[in-house]
Amino acid sequence: MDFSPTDDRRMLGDTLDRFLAERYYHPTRMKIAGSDAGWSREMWTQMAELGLIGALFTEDQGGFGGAGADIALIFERLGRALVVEPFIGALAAAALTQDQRDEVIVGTLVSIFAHSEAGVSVDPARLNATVTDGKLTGTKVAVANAEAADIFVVSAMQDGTSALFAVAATDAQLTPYPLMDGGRGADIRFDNAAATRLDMPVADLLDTTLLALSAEALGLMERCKDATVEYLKTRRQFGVPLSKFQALQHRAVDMVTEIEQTRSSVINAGHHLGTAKGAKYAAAAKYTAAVTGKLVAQEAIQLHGGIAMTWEYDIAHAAKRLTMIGQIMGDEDTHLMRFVAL
Amino acid sequence: MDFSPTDDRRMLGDTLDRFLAERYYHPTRMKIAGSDAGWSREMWTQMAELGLIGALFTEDQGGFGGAGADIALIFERLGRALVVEPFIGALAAAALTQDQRDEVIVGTLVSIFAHSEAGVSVDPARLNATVTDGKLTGTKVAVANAEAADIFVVSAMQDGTSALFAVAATDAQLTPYPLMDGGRGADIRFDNAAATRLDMPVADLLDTTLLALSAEALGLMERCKDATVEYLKTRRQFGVPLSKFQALQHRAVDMVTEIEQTRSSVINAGHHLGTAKGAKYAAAAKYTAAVTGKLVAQEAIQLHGGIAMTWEYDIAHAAKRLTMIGQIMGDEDTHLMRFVAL
Amino acid sequence: MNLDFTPEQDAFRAEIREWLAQNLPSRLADKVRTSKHLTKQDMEEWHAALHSRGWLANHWPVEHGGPGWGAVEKFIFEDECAMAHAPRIVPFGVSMLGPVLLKFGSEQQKSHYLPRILDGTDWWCQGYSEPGAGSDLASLKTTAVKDGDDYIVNGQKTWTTLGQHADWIFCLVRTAKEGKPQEGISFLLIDMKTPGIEVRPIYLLDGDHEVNEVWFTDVRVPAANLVGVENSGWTIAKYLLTYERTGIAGVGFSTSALAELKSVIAKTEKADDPLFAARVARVEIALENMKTTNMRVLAAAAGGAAPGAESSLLKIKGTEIRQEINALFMAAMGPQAQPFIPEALDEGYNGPRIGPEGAAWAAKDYFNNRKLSIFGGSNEIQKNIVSKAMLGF
Amino acid sequence: MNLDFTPEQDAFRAEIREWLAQNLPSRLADKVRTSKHLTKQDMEEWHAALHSRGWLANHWPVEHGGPGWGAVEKFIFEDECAMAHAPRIVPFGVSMLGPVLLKFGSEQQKSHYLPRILDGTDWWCQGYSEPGAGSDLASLKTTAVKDGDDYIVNGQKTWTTLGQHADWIFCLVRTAKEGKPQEGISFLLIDMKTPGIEVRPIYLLDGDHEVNEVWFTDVRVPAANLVGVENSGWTIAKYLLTYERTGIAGVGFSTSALAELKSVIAKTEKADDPLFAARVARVEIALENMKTTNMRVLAAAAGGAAPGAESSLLKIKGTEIRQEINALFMAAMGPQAQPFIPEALDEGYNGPRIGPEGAAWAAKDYFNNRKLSIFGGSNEIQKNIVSKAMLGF
Repeated sequence: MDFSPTDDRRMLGDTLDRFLAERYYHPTRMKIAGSDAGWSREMWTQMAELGLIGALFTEDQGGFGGAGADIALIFERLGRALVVEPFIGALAAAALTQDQRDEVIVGTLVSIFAHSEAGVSVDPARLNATVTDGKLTGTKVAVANAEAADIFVVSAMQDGTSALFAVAATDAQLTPYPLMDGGRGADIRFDNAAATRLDMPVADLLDTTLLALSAEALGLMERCKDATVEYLKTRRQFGVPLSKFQALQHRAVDMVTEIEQTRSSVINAGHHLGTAKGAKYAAAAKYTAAVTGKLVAQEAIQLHGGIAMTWEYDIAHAAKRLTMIGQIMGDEDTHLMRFVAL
Repeated sequence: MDFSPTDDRRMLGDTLDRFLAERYYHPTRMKIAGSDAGWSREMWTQMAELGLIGALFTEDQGGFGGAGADIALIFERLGRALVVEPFIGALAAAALTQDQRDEVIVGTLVSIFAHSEAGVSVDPARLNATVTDGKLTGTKVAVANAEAADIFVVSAMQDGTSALFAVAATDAQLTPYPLMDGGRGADIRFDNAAATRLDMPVADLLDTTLLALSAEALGLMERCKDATVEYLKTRRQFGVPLSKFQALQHRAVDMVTEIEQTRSSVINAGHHLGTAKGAKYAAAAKYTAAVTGKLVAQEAIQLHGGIAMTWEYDIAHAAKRLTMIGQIMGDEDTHLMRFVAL
Repeated sequence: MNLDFTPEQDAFRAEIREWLAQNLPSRLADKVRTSKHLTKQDMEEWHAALHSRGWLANHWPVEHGGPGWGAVEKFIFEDECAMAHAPRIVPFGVSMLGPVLLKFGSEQQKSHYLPRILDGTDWWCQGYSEPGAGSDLASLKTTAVKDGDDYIVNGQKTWTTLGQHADWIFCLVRTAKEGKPQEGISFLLIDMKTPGIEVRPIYLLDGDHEVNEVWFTDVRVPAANLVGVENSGWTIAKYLLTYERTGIAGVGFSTSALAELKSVIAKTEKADDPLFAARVARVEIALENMKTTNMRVLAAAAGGAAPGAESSLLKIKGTEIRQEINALFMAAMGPQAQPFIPEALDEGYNGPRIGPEGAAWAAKDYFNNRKLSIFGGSNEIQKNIVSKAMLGF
Repeated sequence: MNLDFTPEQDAFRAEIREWLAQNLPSRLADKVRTSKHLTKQDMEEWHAALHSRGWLANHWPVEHGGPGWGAVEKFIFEDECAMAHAPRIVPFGVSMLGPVLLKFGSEQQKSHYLPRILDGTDWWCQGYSEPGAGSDLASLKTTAVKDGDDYIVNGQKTWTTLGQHADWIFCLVRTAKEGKPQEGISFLLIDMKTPGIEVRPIYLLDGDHEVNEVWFTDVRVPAANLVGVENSGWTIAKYLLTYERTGIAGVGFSTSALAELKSVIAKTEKADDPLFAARVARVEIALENMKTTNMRVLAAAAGGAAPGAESSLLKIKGTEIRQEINALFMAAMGPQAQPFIPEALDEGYNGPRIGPEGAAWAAKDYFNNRKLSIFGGSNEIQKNIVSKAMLGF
């Protein structure tokens, strides 16, 4: 039992922290998130050079990490910095060929996981997209960074079971738009698109994605909590700092307690990733992150009392991303009942 | 729209308040509740003489009240005083003959509603007790005041639908015991007991019972809240009254807010009793009373910090009764889903 | 005890409903129902319609143009308006300055300003909050220094809702630094066209421009614009805070929002999710309960009792319910709440519609309505009030 | 990062489990699992068994009879004991007085009292709380006045758990009235057979006799029974409050309680209720999370960091989880939680069993365990601690 990161991970974390602090501070993030592209290819290339994408994959996969703990470590930091680049999509490269994955790792190929459908939040067994004779037809919704994609990893039904398929971006019709939580996304129509069946089960990529989103949420929670604690100490009302009001103290403690629980859920999901219990712990983590994320986002805004409602204040955007993570890839109820069923 | 009680009801309420304050103060209540009988026939006779049982019935039924508001008014006060006498059972006399009801009203006949079965908390359609050829067979559980009964009003299936039946107490086999919330109850075995089918649908008596229990819970909540507020003002910690700690203030306010909501739910259920919406509002009231009752009982104990955990302190018994009301005749989830279905 | 409205009140409700059916433009109702952006012209159009019927300033005395309604009538009116998806009456002139002038204004102020509020000549905004002083008005810093027949005003106001449209602002300003902090505050009316005033937009987290900062640099205001006596602003502010607000629980808004929610769920996968059904039922029961809680407070008000802490209680519960409905609405949209297309909420938008009905505004409403528990005295402040007034803590 | 235990720790767990299987009488385990009343003899029997194996005082140094375990071993031991339904080790001698004597006691006190704790000669109880002073120890009133070589003790202690069985009590007493309130407190060992001591039972709301009042009237206590120096009792009390408690989250208790809950639900109508399944899943996830939170604190402790506010956080979450499991267990019983037959929880009861397995103790456990969030520093006090220590408020 050991909760301290390995030396390699500590170095990776430090590198990432330094990069994000120096190069991805809030005004830059806002500029990127609000840009026409909704992400920065230049930033992406630099991040690839730092090895951040490679760290998402095992040595067998051509990377130098890829354990649950690596993914959790990276996404927690990406969350804290509100990064909008397509890291979630990069995870989908685990399902691609080694050549493609090598390109993803160096940042020259962008892969995107297209999974959610209208009215079907997560369950692979309920997909409407279908592959017949190697052609994929169906519509995916709210796919983040879809415009950045070179290749889509698409979930669809074939012969009555779900599977992942690779589809070239050129074979997809996009209706793009900005996203509430920053960056851009799109609804995607596949119309008899040439699709290559991949070996990785949908459920495996889903688990990895859920772990990553939960870790990202954890980083966002920490940011919201830190800012709120700082604000309560600074802001005075009726002559005393807000941090001296016991009702607010106890609410801040409740936040901290639940954030620590979320951290544990992410550790659990990371530890069990790829094992028989992986899906169950991934569902537990996403459930925990959704519930705690809603609480922390609401409390961060409420305890700031207005200022965190403004576009100008970074915590408004952290709260939005944190909230939306609870909405995507299955919400708290979905994953709670998956936990029961798994 | 008028929320002030009629003159008649105000007088009835005043009479009942005076009687309970003078004759049913806490040590007396504890003596009665812990007695071999688990209730006081003498007290019951006096209450009948005051007209408290008659006020539960309409003039058509031989009483002089019987509206939802009458039932709510009486049970709120009975709840506040932790009365253990068989008022809930008396409500079942609405299903009996006029002669029997007259006797119930003067206190010489005790009717008891035997409804709950093991594993079936409330739904009349799922009963196991059955009537065939005028004989009732089945087992009812945790029936309060069963030993006091002269006549049972029993829910059972006949020809595939539920109905109420009158069964003489002499035809029932009781396994009696004390109750966690005071007084006594029993499991009842009916073994080919002679049963007279009654006209009133099970659902109607259930609605009245739910209203009464919700109102009783409301009275208990008020008592718990008043005692807690008083305690917080009196008890000092670190040199200041507990009532000056903002975290406790806000929790007390949350209690008050939810109690006011519960009062409204009882008003709603009383107003709609006997109408097409009666069942829906009765379910809403019982749901609200169960959720708020749990909150108030827990907070009353927690905010007292130990003293309300003791047998000697009246609020311990109020908290127990309040909690158990949430368990009987269908819990919060049961009534929530009934509300959806109704 | 009787939960029913009287036949007269039922008739009154029917009259309101009928009038709304005839006079509320469906263009406006549709914009409100679908959370579209209302323009200044939209709001003015609706004010004018209400004014022409004599219902705009429905809590003013008859002699100043009010309809002579009681608390119950006002509630019914607000309830019907919300359920018909009428635009909210912009409160700053009608519901805030109006009552203040009626109570504290000079005859001249009343005869000058009140008609101009009614006929829409003057659009008012509110200058209470300052950076660093939200609910804690006693600490406000904007100063007004006497200079001959004028005051010279310097300082900054914030959270000034719809201040970008305003002709006038009513302000709390500091006119004395001695004594208790709340004793040196005055209530001043300021023409927004006066030199030295600058309005800067604050964009909220959903991108909307709803609130503003208002900066005052050596702004010269005639002393005749003082309401009441100098240094009595605290009394006026407190009067407004406890001023009877029949609609504070937002029953009508929540009722129509819940109806929208239910109609939308039916088309999503949440339709057959028992956990979601339970969530909706919980908020529906809470709303049914609150309707009666609200009516109890109303009935007491109609009976002459001044609702004090009870309106705090209604505000707390009312905002919790509305925010929960917003949360459920967003949850029902799932990932399709994510697209952010503000221009889709402008009239005349011709771009693609993304997702089901409601997707365009679900997240925006959720985030925007987090303000409900913050402004107008945060829910924490309301709890402090209830704690003191109802529990004697 | 590695969530697994080491092979050595796994072997250790296996050893504990094997020993428990061999040495924990099934009679006792069954009583614990079914919330039966444990007699003094039951508890003494289990203490003797643990003592004979050298595991009773498992956090004491080896030279005083401890097994030399680290934080992780202690956690594993407590976890296995709880899951095997072993009786709890009565903490007052072993876990409370023991560490105090080891840190502050004289050599003579250590050599006299510690062996008697281990071999069960002395049953200790705790004299901290007083009426009117629960978590606020500084305000305690029981006095000890020097009279020659003795102290004369007067006052009253309350909430004295299992005091009815005790031979000795360790007390916080006031020895000085000058200075700050917490500066005049001393830590005194008192023989319960001393004249002037009266123990009065307090019955809890479930009818159990678990706690007591202890009254002192001119009780003469040798000054040699003072631990540490006079007026240093506050330091000792604080030491005990922050004394490393690996088991504070009650992970083992909650794990076995959750297993019981699941086995019981299967036989009730709650078995096919999605709302109930969701409730159980929520607490199961919270428990899975807390297991790891607990291990993180443990790992830090094993690495030498002193767990301070983290143990407050574990206490808050741990009690919430256990109380919720109790609530769900009771809910699963429905109306059959209502029968109240305390004698059914005594060994040898031959009366009728009412309702399903669990009905006999569901409500009793629920009500009795409300104490978990009150005693040992209420959850409110724990939040104050976290607020100060972790947030710097």
